[in-house]
Amino acid sequence: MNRINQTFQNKKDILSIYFTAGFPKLDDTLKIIRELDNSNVDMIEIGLPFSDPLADGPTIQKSSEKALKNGMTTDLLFNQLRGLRSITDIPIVVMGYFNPILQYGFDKFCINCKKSGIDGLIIPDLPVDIYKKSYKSKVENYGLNMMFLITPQTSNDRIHVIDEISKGFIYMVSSFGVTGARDNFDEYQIEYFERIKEMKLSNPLLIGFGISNDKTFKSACENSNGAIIGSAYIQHLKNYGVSKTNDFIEKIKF
Amino acid sequence: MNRINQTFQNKKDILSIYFTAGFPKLDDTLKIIRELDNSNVDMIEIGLPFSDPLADGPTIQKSSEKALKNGMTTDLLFNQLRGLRSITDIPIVVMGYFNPILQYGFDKFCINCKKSGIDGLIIPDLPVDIYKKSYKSKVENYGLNMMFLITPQTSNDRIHVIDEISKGFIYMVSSFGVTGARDNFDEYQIEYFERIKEMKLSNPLLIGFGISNDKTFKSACENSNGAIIGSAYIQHLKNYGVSKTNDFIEKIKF
Amino acid sequence: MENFNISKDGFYGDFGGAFIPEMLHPNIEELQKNYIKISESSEFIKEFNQLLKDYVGRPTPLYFAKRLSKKFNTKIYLKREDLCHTGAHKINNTIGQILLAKKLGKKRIIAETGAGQHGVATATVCALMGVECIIYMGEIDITRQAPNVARMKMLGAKVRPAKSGSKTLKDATNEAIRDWISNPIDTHYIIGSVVGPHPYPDMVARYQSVIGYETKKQLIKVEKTEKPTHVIACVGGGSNAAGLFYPFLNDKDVKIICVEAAGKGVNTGESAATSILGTEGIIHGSKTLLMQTNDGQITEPYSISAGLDYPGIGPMHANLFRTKRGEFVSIDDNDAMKWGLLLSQMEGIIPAIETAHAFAVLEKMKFSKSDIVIFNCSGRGDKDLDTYINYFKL
Amino acid sequence: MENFNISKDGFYGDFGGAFIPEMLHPNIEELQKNYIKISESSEFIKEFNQLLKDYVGRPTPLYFAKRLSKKFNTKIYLKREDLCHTGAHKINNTIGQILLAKKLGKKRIIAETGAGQHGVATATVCALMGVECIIYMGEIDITRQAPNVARMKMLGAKVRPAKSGSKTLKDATNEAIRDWISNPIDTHYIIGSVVGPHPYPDMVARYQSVIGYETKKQLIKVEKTEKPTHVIACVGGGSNAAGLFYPFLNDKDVKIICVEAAGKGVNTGESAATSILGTEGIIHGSKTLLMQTNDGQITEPYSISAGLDYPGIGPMHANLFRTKRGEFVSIDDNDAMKWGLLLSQMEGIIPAIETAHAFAVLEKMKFSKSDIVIFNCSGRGDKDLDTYINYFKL
Ligand SMILES: Cc1ncc(COP(=O)(O)O)c(C=O)c1O
Ligand SMILES: Cc1ncc(COP(=O)(O)O)c(C=O)c1O
Repeated sequence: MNRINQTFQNKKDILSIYFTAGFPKLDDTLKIIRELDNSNVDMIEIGLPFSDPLADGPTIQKSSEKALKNGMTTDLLFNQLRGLRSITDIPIVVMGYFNPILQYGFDKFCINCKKSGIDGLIIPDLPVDIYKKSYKSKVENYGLNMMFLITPQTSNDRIHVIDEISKGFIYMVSSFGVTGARDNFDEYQIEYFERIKEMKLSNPLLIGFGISNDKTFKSACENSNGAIIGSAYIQHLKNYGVSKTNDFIEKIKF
Repeated sequence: MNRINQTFQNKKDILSIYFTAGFPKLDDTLKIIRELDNSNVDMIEIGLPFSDPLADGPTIQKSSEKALKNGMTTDLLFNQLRGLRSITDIPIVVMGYFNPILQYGFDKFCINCKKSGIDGLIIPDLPVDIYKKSYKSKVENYGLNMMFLITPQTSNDRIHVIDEISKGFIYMVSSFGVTGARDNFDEYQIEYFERIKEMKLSNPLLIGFGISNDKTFKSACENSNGAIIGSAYIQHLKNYGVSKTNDFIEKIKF
Repeated sequence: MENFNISKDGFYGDFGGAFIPEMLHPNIEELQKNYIKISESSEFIKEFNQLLKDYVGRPTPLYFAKRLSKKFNTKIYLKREDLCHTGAHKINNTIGQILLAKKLGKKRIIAETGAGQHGVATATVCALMGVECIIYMGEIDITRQAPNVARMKMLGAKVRPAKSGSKTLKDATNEAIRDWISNPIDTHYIIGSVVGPHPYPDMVARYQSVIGYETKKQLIKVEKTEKPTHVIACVGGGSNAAGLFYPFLNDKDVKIICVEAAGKGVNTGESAATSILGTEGIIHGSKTLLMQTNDGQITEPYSISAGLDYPGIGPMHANLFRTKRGEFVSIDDNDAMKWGLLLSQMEGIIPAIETAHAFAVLEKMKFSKSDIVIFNCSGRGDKDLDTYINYFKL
Repeated sequence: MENFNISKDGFYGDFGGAFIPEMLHPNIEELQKNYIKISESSEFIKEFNQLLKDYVGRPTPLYFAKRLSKKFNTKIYLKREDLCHTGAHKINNTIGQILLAKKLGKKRIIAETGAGQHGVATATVCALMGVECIIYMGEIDITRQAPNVARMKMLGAKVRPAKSGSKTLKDATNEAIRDWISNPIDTHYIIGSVVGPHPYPDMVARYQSVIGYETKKQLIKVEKTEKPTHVIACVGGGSNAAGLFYPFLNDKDVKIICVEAAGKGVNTGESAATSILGTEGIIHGSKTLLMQTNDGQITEPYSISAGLDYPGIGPMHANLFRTKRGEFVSIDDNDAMKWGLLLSQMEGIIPAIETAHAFAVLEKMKFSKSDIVIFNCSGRGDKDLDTYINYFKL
């Protein structure tokens, strides 16, 4: 069974942490993963940096720019990930925009993910229908999970479609807006969480975008299976460096 | 009899000198006239300075600007001219653009000219037909002569009209172009002088525009009753001052 | 019926005529004798109309300004001369004159320019026809209107600085006249407004009259009448105004409103409100109203807009003023600038600052709901961006 | 017959589609579902055509360039989009999209801009309709295109700098998309070219197609045929080209020529010749040809003209290239500048530098005497004066 599915079977209040590969330093990838594993996070998302990350807010954008400047490439990432499974057992997801993956070769990308021990993919600009038509069978053949996003604006009908096609979890975008840390949930967000809960989807849910502290994490966990933190962690990395990862995670977990 | 007509009856190779009232210094008017008289010029043209002297070249333009800056006005000029006839007997012509004269009052202007001992007027932008209709009788009533211009472009028919209406002399513009000193006459100018000579006009002719030295003056005299020098004298005034007038005139006269 | 058009001898009432030095006589006479004959020839009309259509982009729209009309509770139309090629009405006239010049066999074109709009329009038609072009421009204007200088040079024209006097439009005009005096045979002088000796005021007004005639035709479609209640235009020399007013001059049902630039205020000594501050006199060969000293020296006007910064107005307008056929309003720099911004933000049209003056009338006069008010939107504001930027600290 | 128009699912051959994050799905779906219905409703058509006529100044002339035709011994016509209100074809699209946005009940408009022309066109229609307007513009472009920034501000728009990446058009587009993601309900995003996720490429092409349809109508009057032999346009994103080509896409008698910016030369590393240098990929939600590294990172193109300085081309053009329906020519900075000057001096039209690229084809291809060659004169050069001045030391 895929590590992602396993994790959701066994745990609740999942904390998934996102970081951009190649940031702050080019070869921090495994170091960060080790730190996160040591801090007992439940899942990790590795961001493949892209020149034009249009779904991301300024913090992740800048980390991507830096990572590319540092020299990060898809090939290099897979090289770095060679030792991955000797250092951690938690599920690892790669999040990347579609264009770099296409240029790398979709099949080759999947194969290398599989070889590296990656469990799933998030490709925010790969639409559901095109995925279904052209890529789903490949992804599933390689035993990878593909996760899709839903937002407060996504219709119930569409959520059902996404639920059907997703494997692993559904990435529940918490709000209108791109990635970025926020302090609190608004009323419309809570209502949205409620609505989704009532839909009783087949996939578990992780709330992402705007989770930054224990308060928002707790609130997310009350409304789903856990949460994804990106910008807040990137900011922490930038301010305090890789080695202080545990300080950050400790403050989040309750 | 008007001094102008007398002069043409009695003399040939008339040298008429133009200067701008109020230049180089505000109160140079009578000084210049005295110098010119002492140098045995035959006639004097006093230029009333105007802000927009569109028939004049740069030398006279600049002298006008300076004169106005010095404070020259029509009233002041007439004030300065009070002693005119106690210092000279040669004919004096006022050359002024139409607008300042209009603003002063055409009649008042003529009266003051007459009072000052002025013999004639040149108003380069007063057209022949309007003069004939509205101003001729006035000018003649005050016993003033009015002189008009002809150019290489003026048709023979029109020259006859101008000859008929002019009193004193006809101001024969030597060339295409505004006032300004030139060194030599072109062939087309000589042809033009010939053509006019053959027309046997009732008025004598003075050639103006571009007379600057003994050579051009001599050539002008061969083709007419004399010449008018403006820019070259203004330039001399600017370079050497009023007191060196005689040096300039000596070099011209042959 | 009183006639506000030109008389046979070139006068509008007391104003007009050709007060020119004899050196210009052959040129002016040639024009006087030929301009109507040529301009009314079917060949000329055909070429003129074709160029206005295919090159200038005519007819320019008569645009109903919805938001402005609502705000002032009246019907406001804009005659969109800002959409003409080169950005102002000026080109209607230069197209007419270049065709005339060609028929007269001229090989060389000269023109004066202040803000540079007329210079650009002249350089443009000269490029179109492959004719040599020399533009006189005050040395000071050359500095303050650098983009238009660059446009003229791009178009292949030579720009010659006028260094005398105040080094602005008036002096550029003097220089152009001097050039013409020196080149009387092969050169045509394209004057840029309804000023100068007869026949220029009438000739320019005729070439610009396409503005008014189009307006009539367009109005009947939307309002079922050819007659607006008001026609409003800014007046520098007066050409855009003359063009719009032309077909309505003798129809007293149509109110004529001329908007002059008050500069820093009519009585500040820095103004261009010629009708109020001016007196009868002669400027550039024409008897008209002009700003001058008691002594008849022409004074330098001031306005934030270089195109209204002329010490005279055309003789047609002097006559409209004296006979009270036209109402004259003056608008100061601040109100003009405010209206430049207002028109931009309410209708998406950034007007030339000249043009903005006209619109400021909306706050100075009352219009009723059923009035049909036509503004001549004489030019676009691109040339004035620097002035707008500095003024509003954009 | 091969079809070069869009397919039902939003593709031109291999290219197009909507590769968008889920957050944009509702917005894009709303557009996909409604854009044809609304754009083809008689109410929309009426309003659209009326604004194009009364506000934009359409039809723009089809101008026979006499001197140019003579020099190249063929028949050259210019479709005069430079005469449109705001100075380029861009406004045809913004008029269409603002009407669409109103019908969809949107209260807020965002747009990206590079050279500023699309920003100005968007700010203009927002002022016209009284709608809030935010324009994203690369920080570097804000500095180099200061006059257009001032125009947008005059028009009441807020200009927000894109500070990420290369700080130019591509990044401004990213920022606009981010804004849209954050404001999915009340905001419409007016994309400025035939790029972006479906339905933008087709929607923008339809609104621009007025260029081509007018050309047909005008051509029949002067040449007694609706069919030119060649249609030629510069391609940045491709909207002016798409607009001209639209009615001729499936008529192979009409040769389609797309002119790209070679910058300092196709192989210098400073170029924007996307068809030659680009490979298939996804940019701003659309599968198309784009300039990228082997690793799929989008690279920054270079051209002296800010409007051709985009690393992709629209999917329609990618398909024209791949199928060889269109011929692609690339013109470097120097040739473009030379032709900017040449068109100015031969026809009195100072073109945008983007537009100048198209004309340079006249020296790269042979045309015969009976050819009817239509150039899209997509914009005027006022915005480029500084570049011209510096380049030619005017
Ligand atoms: C746009 C615009 N409007 C008006 C004027 C004033 O000239 P006129 O009064 O001749 O229309 C100018 C002169 O440059 C101008 O550019
Ligand atoms: C005048 C002009 N032409 C062409 C373009 C290129 O855009 P497109 O290829 O979408 O027509 C631009 C873009 O700003 C432009 O301003």
